Amino acid sequence: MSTVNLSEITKRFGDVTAVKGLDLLIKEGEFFTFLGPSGCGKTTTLRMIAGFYYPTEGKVKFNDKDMTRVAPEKRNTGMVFQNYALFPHMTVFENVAFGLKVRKISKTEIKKKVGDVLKKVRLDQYIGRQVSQLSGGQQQRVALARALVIEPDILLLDEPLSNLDAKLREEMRTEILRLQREYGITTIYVTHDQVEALTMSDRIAVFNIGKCHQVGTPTEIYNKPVNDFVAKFIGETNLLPVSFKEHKDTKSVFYTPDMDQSIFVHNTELNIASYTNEDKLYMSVRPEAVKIDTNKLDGNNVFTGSVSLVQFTGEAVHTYVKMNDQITIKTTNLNKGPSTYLNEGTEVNIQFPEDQIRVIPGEKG
Amino acid sequence: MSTVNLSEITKRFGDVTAVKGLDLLIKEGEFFTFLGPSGCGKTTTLRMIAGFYYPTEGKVKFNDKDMTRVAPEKRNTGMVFQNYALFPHMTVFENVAFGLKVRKISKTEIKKKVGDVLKKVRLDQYIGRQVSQLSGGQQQRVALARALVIEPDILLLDEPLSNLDAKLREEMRTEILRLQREYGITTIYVTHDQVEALTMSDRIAVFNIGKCHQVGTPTEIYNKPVNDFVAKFIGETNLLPVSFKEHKDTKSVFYTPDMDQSIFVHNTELNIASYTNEDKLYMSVRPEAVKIDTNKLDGNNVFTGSVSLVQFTGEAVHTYVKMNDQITIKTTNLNKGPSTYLNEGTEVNIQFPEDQIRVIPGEKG
Amino acid sequence: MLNANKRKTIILLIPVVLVLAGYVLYPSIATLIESFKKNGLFSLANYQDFFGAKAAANFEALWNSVYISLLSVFFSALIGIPLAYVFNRYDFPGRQFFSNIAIMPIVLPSLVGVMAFMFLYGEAGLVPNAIKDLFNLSKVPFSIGGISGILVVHAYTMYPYFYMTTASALNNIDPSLEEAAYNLGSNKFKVFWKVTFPLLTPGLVAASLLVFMVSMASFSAPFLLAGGFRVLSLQIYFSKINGDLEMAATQSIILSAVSISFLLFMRWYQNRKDYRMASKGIGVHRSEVRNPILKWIMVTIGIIAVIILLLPHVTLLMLSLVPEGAWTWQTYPQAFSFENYSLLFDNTTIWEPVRNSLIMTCLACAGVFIFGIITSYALVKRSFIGKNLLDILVMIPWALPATVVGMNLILAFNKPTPFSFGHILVGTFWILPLAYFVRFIPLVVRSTNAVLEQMDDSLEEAAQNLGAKWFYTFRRVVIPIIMPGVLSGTLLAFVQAIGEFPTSVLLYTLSNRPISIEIMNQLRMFNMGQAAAYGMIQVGLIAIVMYIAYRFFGVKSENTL
Amino acid sequence: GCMAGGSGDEEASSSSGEKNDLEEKVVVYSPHGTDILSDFQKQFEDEYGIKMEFLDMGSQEILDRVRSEENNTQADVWWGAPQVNFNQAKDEGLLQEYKPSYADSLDDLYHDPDWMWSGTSITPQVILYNTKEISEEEAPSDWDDLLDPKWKDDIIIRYPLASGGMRTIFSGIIYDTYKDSEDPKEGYEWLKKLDSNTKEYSANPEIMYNQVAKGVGTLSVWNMPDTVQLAEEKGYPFGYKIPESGTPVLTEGIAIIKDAPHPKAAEAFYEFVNTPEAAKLLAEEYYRIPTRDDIENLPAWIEETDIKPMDMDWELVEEKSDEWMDYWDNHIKSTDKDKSDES
Ligand SMILES: Nc1ncnc2c1ncn2[C@@H]1O[C@H](COP(=O)(O)OP(=O)(O)OP(=O)(O)O)[C@@H](O)[C@H]1O
Ligand SMILES: Nc1ncnc2c1ncn2[C@@H]1O[C@H](COP(=O)(O)OP(=O)(O)OP(=O)(O)O)[C@@H](O)[C@H]1O
Ligand SMILES: [Mg+2]
Ligand SMILES: [Mg+2]
Repeated sequence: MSTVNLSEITKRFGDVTAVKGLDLLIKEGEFFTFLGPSGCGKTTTLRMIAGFYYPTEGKVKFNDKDMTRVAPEKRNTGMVFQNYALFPHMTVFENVAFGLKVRKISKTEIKKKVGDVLKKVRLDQYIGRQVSQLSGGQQQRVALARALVIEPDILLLDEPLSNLDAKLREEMRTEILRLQREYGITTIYVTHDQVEALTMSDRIAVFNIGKCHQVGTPTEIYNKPVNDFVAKFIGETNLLPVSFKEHKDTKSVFYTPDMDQSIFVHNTELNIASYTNEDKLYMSVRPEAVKIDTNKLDGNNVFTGSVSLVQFTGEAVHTYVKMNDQITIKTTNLNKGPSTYLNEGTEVNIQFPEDQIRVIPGEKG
Repeated sequence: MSTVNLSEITKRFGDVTAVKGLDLLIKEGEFFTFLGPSGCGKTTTLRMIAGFYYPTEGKVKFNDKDMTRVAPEKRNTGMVFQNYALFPHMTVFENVAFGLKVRKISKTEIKKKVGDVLKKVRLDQYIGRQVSQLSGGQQQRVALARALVIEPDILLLDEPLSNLDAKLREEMRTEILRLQREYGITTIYVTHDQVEALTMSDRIAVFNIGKCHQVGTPTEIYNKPVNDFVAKFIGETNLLPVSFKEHKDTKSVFYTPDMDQSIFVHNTELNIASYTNEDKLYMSVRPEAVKIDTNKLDGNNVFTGSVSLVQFTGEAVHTYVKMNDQITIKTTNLNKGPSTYLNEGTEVNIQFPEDQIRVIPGEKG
Repeated sequence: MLNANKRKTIILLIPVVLVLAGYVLYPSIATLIESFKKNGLFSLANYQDFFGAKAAANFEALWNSVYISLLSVFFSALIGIPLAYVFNRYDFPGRQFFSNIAIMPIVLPSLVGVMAFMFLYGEAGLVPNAIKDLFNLSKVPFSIGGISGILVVHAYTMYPYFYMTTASALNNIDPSLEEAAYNLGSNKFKVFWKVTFPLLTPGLVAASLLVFMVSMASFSAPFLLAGGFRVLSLQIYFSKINGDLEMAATQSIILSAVSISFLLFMRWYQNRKDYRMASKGIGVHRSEVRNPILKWIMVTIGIIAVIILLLPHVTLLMLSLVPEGAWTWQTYPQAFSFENYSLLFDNTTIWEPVRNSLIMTCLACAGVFIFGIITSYALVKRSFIGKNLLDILVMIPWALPATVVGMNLILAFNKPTPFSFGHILVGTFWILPLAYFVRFIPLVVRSTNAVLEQMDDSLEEAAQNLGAKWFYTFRRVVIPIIMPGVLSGTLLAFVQAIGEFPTSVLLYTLSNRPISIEIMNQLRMFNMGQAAAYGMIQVGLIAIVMYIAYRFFGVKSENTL
Repeated sequence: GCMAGGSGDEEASSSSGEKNDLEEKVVVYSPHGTDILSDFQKQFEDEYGIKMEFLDMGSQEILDRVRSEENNTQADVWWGAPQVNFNQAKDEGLLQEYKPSYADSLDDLYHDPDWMWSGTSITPQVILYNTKEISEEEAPSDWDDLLDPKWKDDIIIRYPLASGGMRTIFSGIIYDTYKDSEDPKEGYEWLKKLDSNTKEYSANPEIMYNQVAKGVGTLSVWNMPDTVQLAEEKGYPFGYKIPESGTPVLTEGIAIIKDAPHPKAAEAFYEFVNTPEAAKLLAEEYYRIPTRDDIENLPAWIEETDIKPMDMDWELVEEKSDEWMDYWDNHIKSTDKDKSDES
């Protein structure tokens, strides 16, 4: 149980800057997620917290204690490495027991704990195997078990579930969350699975190329992105450049050159992000917010187009509607069976509900 | 461009049977996906197709040519390894160029092709780096580029996108699909991302512990699972044991002991899977099919319960409704903004639409 | 029907088996047969003698050999592993220089090397007497001799086996494994013992085997330092001197049997576990060290180590610079001059042995380089029946005392054979390069094995999958990755071959007399100074070659991680 | 008896061979060192006009090599080795009989009865002492003096199993009593006492020289020519005493190898190295005491010394020495001489 405080962290490898002036305060017992595109510095940041890299600049503190130059073994963090880093000369049991042995726990206790955690990651029958004889996902679970079993102060998980199937992943998520809540372990989680990030996290930090764009709760991040990068990166969205036209009652009116039409947006903090005059503006509307109908729709922000692609994703169906040569709008509906899927080429009306549009500035720098 | 024909393939490692009597015919130019839980034998099967393992029993044929014992380098398959298997002593360029050099392509051509494919995987600026200096996702993309650039007859992709963020993953998917269509490359894809599987595949095979349960198109698999394993494994579902009661007009009536109530189901092939008298029966209803309302609902299959958990996943919101001590039903709705989320504890009515229930037998063996 | 894999294995094995059969097995069988002869008749008499009449002495010798060898392994490891670890894992000023110095001990020519030790640490040696004079002691505080002397010399001259194999194996370890261990809370010590050390097993096994076998067969050190002490290698020598060739053969067979048992034990030990670093992706980075105290501790260790390591060389240099008579009864040398060198260089044929040694060594090294890689690959990455046997064959030239190997070659090739393409090899130029080749196969095979054991199979598979033929894969993927191991083995072979004495003395001819013979002759004429000067030429030569190797290959092999 | 003096018949033997019949070269194996060998090479080539090639190596190595080349003989002449080695070679049938023209001037002691080899020089064994530590008067003057307890830990000798000379001395001492009693026991007693005075057995000569010179020990037994050479040429502080009761005298010989590829040239060389001029040269420059009794004006250290050869039955000694050495090795040598407890 620790807070983790990164102040002005920069990390350079030769002339590559992997992390740039990062400031973060992760609270005690919080489940904190790093989200960001590949190569944006997530692993590097985790490694600085674990102590494998020293920041080129800046400080790492746990609970106000400067840890910047403390050796990794004195930090009591548990890490799942992106590449697993399982000990090839040990069996599954020995791998998982490693951290416990170091902590001088009695043999019987170790046996019990390892057995327990392996049951949790569904690997109890593999306890005596050499790790090289496991499948990818099995190896990943060993790595997870090894980090969980020591109940560390800080858990650092670098894409710990990326090679597991959805079912197992959900079970593992629940397990991690249970452990995390039970012992109040501060957890930092790196994932590329947005559903994972959004369902598990207390807070999320969204990174891009070494910089942190937004920190917030999942709903904040999803519903109130601060700029176009965050909006685009988290979930699907339809993003159109707009310019401000006027205020009208409780609404603001924006103009979208691509569709040559006015867009009405509720004038609330939820719908319009703060921006300055120099900023380029965009409107973002989530596919699931877009109303789509073959019949006529009432109200503002209604457009017509034709269905260009219907994509089936299981619980949902994505319908791509071509508005004109440049613009295709993506809409999402729940899967109500094959009979409800639209045919390609169908003329449809779509509507951007006024209260579900968000106007945001473009990413800076 | 080849068909791949696996007949009665079995693979044993000592006393572990990784694949058991597998029969599959993958058509020319098809995009075929293996889905299954961790450790079910997907990688093993791919490796037998690539020629790294020899099946203990059975035959591998490409286009009716027996390849069971042909050396890997004579098979012209391109594989993305689950653990990447990048050459650590080479740069990104050299890694990707490897397969081309082997094919004795001219230097300039190689340069061009490598440049192109690296642009496609968004790694053009990393062309001269040592692969050990790349992030996990970047490494994975190098592995992907290396397999794509040789335009093989058969592409074997073992979770090639698992370490990429959603945005990039989508771009890569499009890229793979484009290539696959353009050159008609028969592609076998292993993934744990169901959306990926469902959106990309021509056909999907669902595995469990060395056995194939169902082969079909994405909508078939999702909408018409043959048994409870497939229903559970693909997508979310609410699964309740039922027993057959009677036929009534175009409907069948089942009895669910857990809720002590009758369930009406359309008596169509879509709604009722084939089963035998010995089979245990289940009804499966997808969360997104379940109607949920605070107001009263008309029709059959209506129950009441109270909201126990609301989970936000971005585009969707999962609402868990507790029916009684044993049974909690999961429902999914599109995310229409925070105002639409139900509060925990709210009393709600839910309905299983008659035409969206599927009755299936339990998994055999 | 054979699958593609099996076919490749067979193709690979054919040259390996041919060479081993022709140049190792066939000559060794001569010794085996010899051991079963008594007065020209087949009998078990020699073995009856060994275990019966002469049992007391033989068993004493056997036991001494075994325990000295085990202790030599232990002490060599004790020096070699930490040194390799420090020099390869920490970045500190002068690291590169120190790590190059670290393998200097093998450069020391064996006979003059041991003499240098006597001059240094013997009862009349420089170091003990300097301490005595410095502190006004009545007696020298310590001196080497007997078993302690043997062990000191063994540890000093053999730790480079550990150093080299450990260094190349260390560079192949995925650093994230150690990081994972740190992360789980182990301290440096634990990480080393529980993770690094076990992962080095293939390398350590290789080094242990090499050291065990060399010390089993070691001759100069026990001979010079502990005259009357009974070890098996000396027993063989004395049997031979007394003309009892059959007994010598029997003793050689027993010695090899012990060495081979050790080999089998080590193989078993190693095969219990898996050392292939199969973790996902590639280890991304090198651990960083930024502790200034640690850094300077390292530098200090480095400097002290270098001084100790180079003292014998300095002594040798001193000996070569002392004119005749200036360092006989005197504790310290009285005068320095280049007299010895000028005497040497007056002789116009001085460079001939140097040239001979270089040519023959290069030939042999090229041979072991290629053959070693292929054999090691077959041994580690292919499965076939008779693997243990092949492994034993590979090690036999190392397990047998050098003289016996020489004798074997003589017996085998003093008549025309198919393996010598119908020629008599004894008495020709080619017999020596062949002898060096045979003798040093095990060095390359062992050190290559060590890194191959660590290589993840999927790299090769990836290359094949991309359409690369086996040979191309081998050349472009396998070899670059295992290069550090191969090179360290070849370098060891080179250094040893340049100074090889015991087989050379049996096989050299006028046209190919090597350096070591020249040194020996100077010694026999009591020209200690000129022998030392020749020794210095040898040291210099090796130093140059090592520098070149480092320049041209070292840089490349760094890239493998 | 004495080696020196004696009037020689001036029968020149140098050009006894008919030069024209000689093969193109002669190959010599010899442990005499490049100095001697180059010297003789030059003179021989000048005189006979054919090439002489030599391989310079230890006598044991020559034996090994001759043995291994039996099927494919390379060398013609083996010049220099103690008689033991020659006898061994003779027993294995490696040598060719040759009776030189100067046969008459050789005492029977100094050649093989079958003329398989003949002696060229002799090496008496002497007591060697460090002149820095021991004065000439103090130095032991006979074998028995070495047993005096005052020399405890002062004696450093070669390891007899590795040194032919040492072996001969030991055998000689045992033989001394054995010849009467037929029992080596008394000799063993003697060796046991010597062993208790011995500090160290050195494995090779260089180490022995070094240890004695530096005063680690002060006494040794060694052959006379080497001792003189070391003292006079290399500045070692060595003096020697010739044991009064007599000393074993080793014979260094020469032999023609069986199936020599150049037999005529070999014979020429055989003759050449033992002409009176050659013998004298060897004596003056290289401290070798000639076997021929017809050489005059030898250096003072030869002329003046009075050597009493021990009366030995070489055949018996050679036959028994293995057994005696074995006994010494197993029962007499104290194991602490290997210094295992020190460091
Ligand atoms: N070399 C081996 N020796 C023994 N068992 C093995 C070996 N390789 C794989 N297995 C076992 O075979 C089964 C199938 O492995 P495989 O790698 O094919 O699984 P997978 O479907 O790819 O799983 P994942 O999704 O986790 O990668 C697993 O239970 C695994 O433990
Ligand atoms: N040792 C290194 N030397 C040079 N550059 C490096 C090194 N390690 C990482 N980088 C670079 O730093 C950047 C950040 O890498 P990092 O591993 O932190 O990314 P990441 O966010 O974890 O990405 P991914 O999601 O793909 O794992 C990348 O562009 C990478 O290429
Ligand atoms: Mg990463
Ligand atoms: Mg797998």
